[in-house]
Amino acid sequence: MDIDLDPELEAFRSEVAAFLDTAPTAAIREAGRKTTSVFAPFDEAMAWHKILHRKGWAAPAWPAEYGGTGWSVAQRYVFAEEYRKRDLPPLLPNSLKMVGPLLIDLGTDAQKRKYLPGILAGEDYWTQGYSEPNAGSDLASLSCSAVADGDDYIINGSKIWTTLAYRANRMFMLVRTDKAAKKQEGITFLLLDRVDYPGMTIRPIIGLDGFPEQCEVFFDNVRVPQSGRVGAENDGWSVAKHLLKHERGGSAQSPTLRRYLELVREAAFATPSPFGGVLAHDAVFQRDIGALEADIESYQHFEKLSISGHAIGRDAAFPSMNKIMSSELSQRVSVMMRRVAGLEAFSLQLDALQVGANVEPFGSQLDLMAMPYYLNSRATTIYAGTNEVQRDLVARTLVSRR
Amino acid sequence: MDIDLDPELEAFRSEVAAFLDTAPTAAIREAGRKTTSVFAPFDEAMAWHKILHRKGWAAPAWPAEYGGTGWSVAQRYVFAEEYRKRDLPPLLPNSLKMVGPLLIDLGTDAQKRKYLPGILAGEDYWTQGYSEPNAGSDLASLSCSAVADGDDYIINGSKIWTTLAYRANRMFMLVRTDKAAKKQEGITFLLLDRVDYPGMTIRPIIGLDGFPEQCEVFFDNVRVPQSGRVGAENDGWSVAKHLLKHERGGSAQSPTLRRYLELVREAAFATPSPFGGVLAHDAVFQRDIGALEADIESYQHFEKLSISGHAIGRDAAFPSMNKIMSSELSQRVSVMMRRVAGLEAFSLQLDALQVGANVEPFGSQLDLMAMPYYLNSRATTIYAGTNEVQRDLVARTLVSRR
Amino acid sequence: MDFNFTDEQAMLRDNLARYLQKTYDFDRRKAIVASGEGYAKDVWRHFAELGLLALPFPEAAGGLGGSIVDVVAVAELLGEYLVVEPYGPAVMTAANALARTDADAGGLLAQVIAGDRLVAFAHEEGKGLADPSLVALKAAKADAGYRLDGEKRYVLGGAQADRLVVTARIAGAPGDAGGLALLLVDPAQAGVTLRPFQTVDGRAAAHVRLDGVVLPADALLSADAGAVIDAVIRDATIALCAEAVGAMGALLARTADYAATRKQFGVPIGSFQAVAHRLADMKIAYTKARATLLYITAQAEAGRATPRDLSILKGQAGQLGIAIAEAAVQTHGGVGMTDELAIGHYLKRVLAADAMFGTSEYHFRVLGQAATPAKTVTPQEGDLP
Amino acid sequence: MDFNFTDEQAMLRDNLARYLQKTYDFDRRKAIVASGEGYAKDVWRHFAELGLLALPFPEAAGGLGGSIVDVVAVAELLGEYLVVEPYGPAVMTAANALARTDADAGGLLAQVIAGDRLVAFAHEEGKGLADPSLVALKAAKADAGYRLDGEKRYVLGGAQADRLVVTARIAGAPGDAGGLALLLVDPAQAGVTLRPFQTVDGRAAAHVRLDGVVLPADALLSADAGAVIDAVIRDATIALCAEAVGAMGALLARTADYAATRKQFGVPIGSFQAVAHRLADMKIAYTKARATLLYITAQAEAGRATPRDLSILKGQAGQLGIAIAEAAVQTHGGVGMTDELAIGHYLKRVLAADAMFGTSEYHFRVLGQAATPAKTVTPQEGDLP
Repeated sequence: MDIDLDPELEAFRSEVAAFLDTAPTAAIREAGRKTTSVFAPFDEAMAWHKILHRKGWAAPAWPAEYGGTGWSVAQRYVFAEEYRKRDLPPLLPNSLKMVGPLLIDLGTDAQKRKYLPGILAGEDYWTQGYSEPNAGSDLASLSCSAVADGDDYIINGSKIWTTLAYRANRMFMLVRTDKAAKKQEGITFLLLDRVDYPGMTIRPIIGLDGFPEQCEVFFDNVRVPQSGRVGAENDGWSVAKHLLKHERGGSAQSPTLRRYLELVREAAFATPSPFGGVLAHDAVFQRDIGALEADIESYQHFEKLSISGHAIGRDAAFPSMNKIMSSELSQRVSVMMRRVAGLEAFSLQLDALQVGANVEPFGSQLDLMAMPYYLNSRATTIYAGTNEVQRDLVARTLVSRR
Repeated sequence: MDIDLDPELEAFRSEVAAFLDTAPTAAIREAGRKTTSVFAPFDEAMAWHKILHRKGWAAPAWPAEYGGTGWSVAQRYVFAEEYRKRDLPPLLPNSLKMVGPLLIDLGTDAQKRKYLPGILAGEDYWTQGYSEPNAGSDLASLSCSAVADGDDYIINGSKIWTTLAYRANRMFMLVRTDKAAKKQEGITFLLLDRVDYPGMTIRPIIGLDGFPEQCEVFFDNVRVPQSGRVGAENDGWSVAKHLLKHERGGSAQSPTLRRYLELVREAAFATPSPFGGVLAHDAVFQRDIGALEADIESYQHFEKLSISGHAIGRDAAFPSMNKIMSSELSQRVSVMMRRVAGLEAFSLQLDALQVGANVEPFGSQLDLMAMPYYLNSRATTIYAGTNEVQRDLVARTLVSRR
Repeated sequence: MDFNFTDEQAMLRDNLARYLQKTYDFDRRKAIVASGEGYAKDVWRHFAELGLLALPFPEAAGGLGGSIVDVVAVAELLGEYLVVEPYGPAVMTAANALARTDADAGGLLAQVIAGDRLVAFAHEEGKGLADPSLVALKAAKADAGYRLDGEKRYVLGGAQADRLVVTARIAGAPGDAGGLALLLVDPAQAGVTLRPFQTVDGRAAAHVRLDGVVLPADALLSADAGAVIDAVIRDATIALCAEAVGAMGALLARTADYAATRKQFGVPIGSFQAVAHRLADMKIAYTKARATLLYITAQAEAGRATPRDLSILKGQAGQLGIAIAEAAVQTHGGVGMTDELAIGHYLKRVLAADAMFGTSEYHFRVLGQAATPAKTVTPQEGDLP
Repeated sequence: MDFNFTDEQAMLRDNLARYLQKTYDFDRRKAIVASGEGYAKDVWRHFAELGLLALPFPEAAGGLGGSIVDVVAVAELLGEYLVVEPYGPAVMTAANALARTDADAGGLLAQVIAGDRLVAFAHEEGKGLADPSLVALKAAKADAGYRLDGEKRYVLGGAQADRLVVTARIAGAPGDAGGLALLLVDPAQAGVTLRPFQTVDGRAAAHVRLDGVVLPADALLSADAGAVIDAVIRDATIALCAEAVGAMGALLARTADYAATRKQFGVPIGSFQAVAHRLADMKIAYTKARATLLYITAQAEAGRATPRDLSILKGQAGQLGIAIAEAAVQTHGGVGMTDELAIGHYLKRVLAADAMFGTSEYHFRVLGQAATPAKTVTPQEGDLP
């Protein structure tokens, strides 16, 4: 084992810090402070994406030949750390972390040429059309259908939990192309150039936090070109599964958790305890935040080991363990936020949470973000495969089930 | 709703208190203080049983005509409270709470005449032969067989978790009398007059706490009379299920939990905190014991409502909820004990735990009992139907499963 | 010992439940919340007609002389139907304070009971004021009356109220149990500034600044109000816990229904043991919370509820309520995360109930702060021979 | 960054694992525990031959100059095989203290390394001494040497040791970081009373009373031993956590095996989602604990492990270890409750590991006691426009 300090890495850290200190606009910084979801405020996230792209830093995880940075995993971790320290808004993940890498691996040359530049530059936002009202955890039972018609497909059905579809200009989706085949076998992966094809209707869904982050998309005889198909017809399930591999390694969510915990701790120094003094000096608060801090650090060690190439990152259960740990830690952090904010978390301040809103919040920044972050984070154990499904997958690496 | 204080009840309380203050011998009191299991030290528990029997108080839950006390449920609760306050050893449950009530309900007149007096008087101790090495949670898959032969059965097989079988003089058990029948349908309930029939071998099993509380009993062509059968041949499953109903209402386990919590709290006043002062004044200890205390009180309210005849006690899930709550609370109390005792819980003091042992313990009473109680209580979520099985049963009252 | 509702209480519950079932479905509630007023006049009027607004007050004051058990019988249903009308804030706290101080205040209590006027309780000062002795807002003697300076926060129904019942410190410093007063303030009065807002759980509330608000002598409801404030908070806490328990019952029923009907992988999701066990835990939690509510309310009716009992009830209602609600959201999956389903609104309601009058964290710790036990601690000679 | 064992470390692990697999099955361990001696001479001799007893010490002192990573590579296996021999107490604490004070003491360290003599560390004073500054045992100047009065508890291997390395207070009061000394005591000396006992996890231990024990001047190993004690406890803590992580790995593997083979209701119990999810949680807990062990050990090797890192490691090893072990017992059901199966002995081992050098409760709280953050706390103007 060896993790000597690397002077080159520290030089890199300085370069990153210098850029991140100066490049973001005031609105982008504000959006970062008002991010209470995995999805940052749309306009500022896209504006920041474009700025990072101009610097060449929009897609550190991409291969260099497609516009990636060519950084080592350690450099990527340093970048993530410096990024979070400054409360900058995360770039929207659907394009950069999902459809982009998928196209790099499985897209045709024509698809790559057509779509990758817009993804990399932050010109396009892709919404994800996987789930359906009756196909959630049991995704393979999806029924939204595409019937071939000449060079096109005709799509009928609906998709739900299509994040920010009403702000998207493109969509990737799974459709059923063979109703006779077994569940997973009749599914096809499609790219849609537009979300305003005739027959498409988008309905935003208000979430518990009061924001229309999710949407439902209805398809009524929507005609789309077959050229948007990734992989073979009826082979969409393996295409979708391929996406999973991009969740392995290279991710760095612990800096966000650590930063949020730091915000909680800072706020606790300004929060009175009903037992006297400030909350930060209260023994119960200290024990509870200490326990959470230790668990976040363990998660960070887990991430860093996987980034370093240690076998822990190649465990078949890695993606599921990663998802379980990060989602449950973010919920625990959100509970600590709510606890520190106390009753002050209970004023609905949707206006004040808008970037650029000229509305004075009722309390501190933590008071403002605690409740929407807490509520939004309830979804982390549900989306992208519920944690129940993830635990099934982890257990399968230990005991095979019936 | 009405729970006015009842002066008669308070007079009864005084009567109980006076007796419990004077009747137990020093050894019985010592056994109470050294009880670290549901099963108190055998000799003293049986001696105490006989004393209570002479007073007429051995079986408060039994119908008066069979030797019960004729007390109201409220009186029984008061009795339990006063009993626990004095750290007296509980009577062994197998005879009084299991086979006795079963015989009262389902035994023949001959069986009642033959067995009930010895049970009531504390002359007999009955061990329970249900589980087998391959039939635990899945009890109905038991295979220990009894084949009719004249007026007898010939038993072959083995039973495990037969509590204190090596101290017992009688045994009740489930045997398979029809191998062809469906699982539950070929089972018979038998009473054995002796545990030293030719062909019976008893092997004590040392538990995690170091004590031989459990046993395994082997049957090699053991001939027992058919007159010991309760109910019809092959109807033993419904006989065994009938026992469950005696777990409903009338039980009073919260006084024990409350008393143990009190012991923890008292010890905390004599235990230094590494953060200064005594543990009882430590904020973290206070929060944690407060949370546990509140949950024990809720369990007490649940018990008292059921005793009062409230509908909560008639819920189909009542026995399972009762078992889950009491077992998990006793584990939580045991963890608090261990926490207060700290490192001092880690000396093995089997000698000092013997009643009448002239061995000075290394530390306080709590230091002495914390670890064996903690270890023994790990079994509470396993025996009498694991808590997983109990949760299945609770859920079935909400949603029917496949 | 009898913990069942009386026939009269059962009838009152039936009447209220029938009304709410007919009139107060989730869409109606949404509309009331969207109005920003925090209540619907017709609903409030009907509550008055049912006698709910008169329920807890002495007959001499125009009330029905109901007990705390009567209140719980009602409040459970208010929780079950997610009623946003300020029954707790207006009736159980503000009007309760009026009744307990015997203040006529121009017949204000009678008007509240009739449903003609609303009152609000201005007590909270930020971050969840668990202990009334911490009240800091100053009431100074001024001329013939008093002068108020300070801020009250999270005044539920504050912007809708005709009068505010304000807790203030007339002597001593925050932390002193004595020196507390109750005063009646007209929100239209000079020096009173309201910042109305909506709470996360759909209630109308306001932060209230009081800057040099000069009150006449008769605005003083009580100059030694510690005991009254304690009693009001006790009653309001029990009612709030009853609402929370009602919400828990609804969450359990709705989630069990959903698990029985929602299919994934070809079977109801309740067939999965992970879901089934979560439901079992929800039922256990609900059963505990309701047992504690009924038991301690009966104690309160008999005049025997101690501060310890109140801490047990409030702590358990808060912790078990949040556990049930979070489990309900998880079991519902995606739809549980939407504003369109009631589930998330129940979650917000139990969170808010926990945050008022001291969280479960607070009350558990108070419970843990027991005095030295009477029994001597060191083992006696011969204890362990 | 590389967190893998080197080829040399892997070879050492292979050798040790082969030996333990062949020689140290559960029955052998039972026999060693039953002997009451707390160790088997042949096992200890073999450890000496493998170089384990020399591993962490400088070559100048006859050691192998191994790093803390080498120690972890070994200690994980000791935990996996439930080895009761006092590697931690004798080598990582007592002998480590000798090595760090450069005390020759008549060639004692060399004899320990050779496996010819045993030493024990007498430090604990009851209830789990998390913070060395709390040491109270007094070492007073007397004649040409020192006089010891007080008690040491839970001295692991104390009754087997040829010499005790004793922490004592030479100045100041409990709570002072300074004033700590290390002294060498012959247990046969007048005034030393040993009460030997066995620990719950099968180790030989003793409580040691020191009543007016007069020592010559050369018994003093260090008169300013704070830094040495801290370093010794740091090393011993890491080794102990490695043992705990090794035990966790064994618990996970054995429980997964059991769940895959034990049938109830006609299927392996691992088919039940409740069991499967518990196994998943065990794996997650083990993965976290091991990642933290490897990461922080690497930091320690690089000289960068902070007290905060140690608290994270000790806290996580304790909490996650107990969680895994309790889950393992529950999954095994009845047989998990017996002395006959290794499962319960692993539980006792991780419990004991948690109790030494500060429990997880203690360390989590220490972690929470962070100083005021450098960044200013109050929101700045313009932060939220």
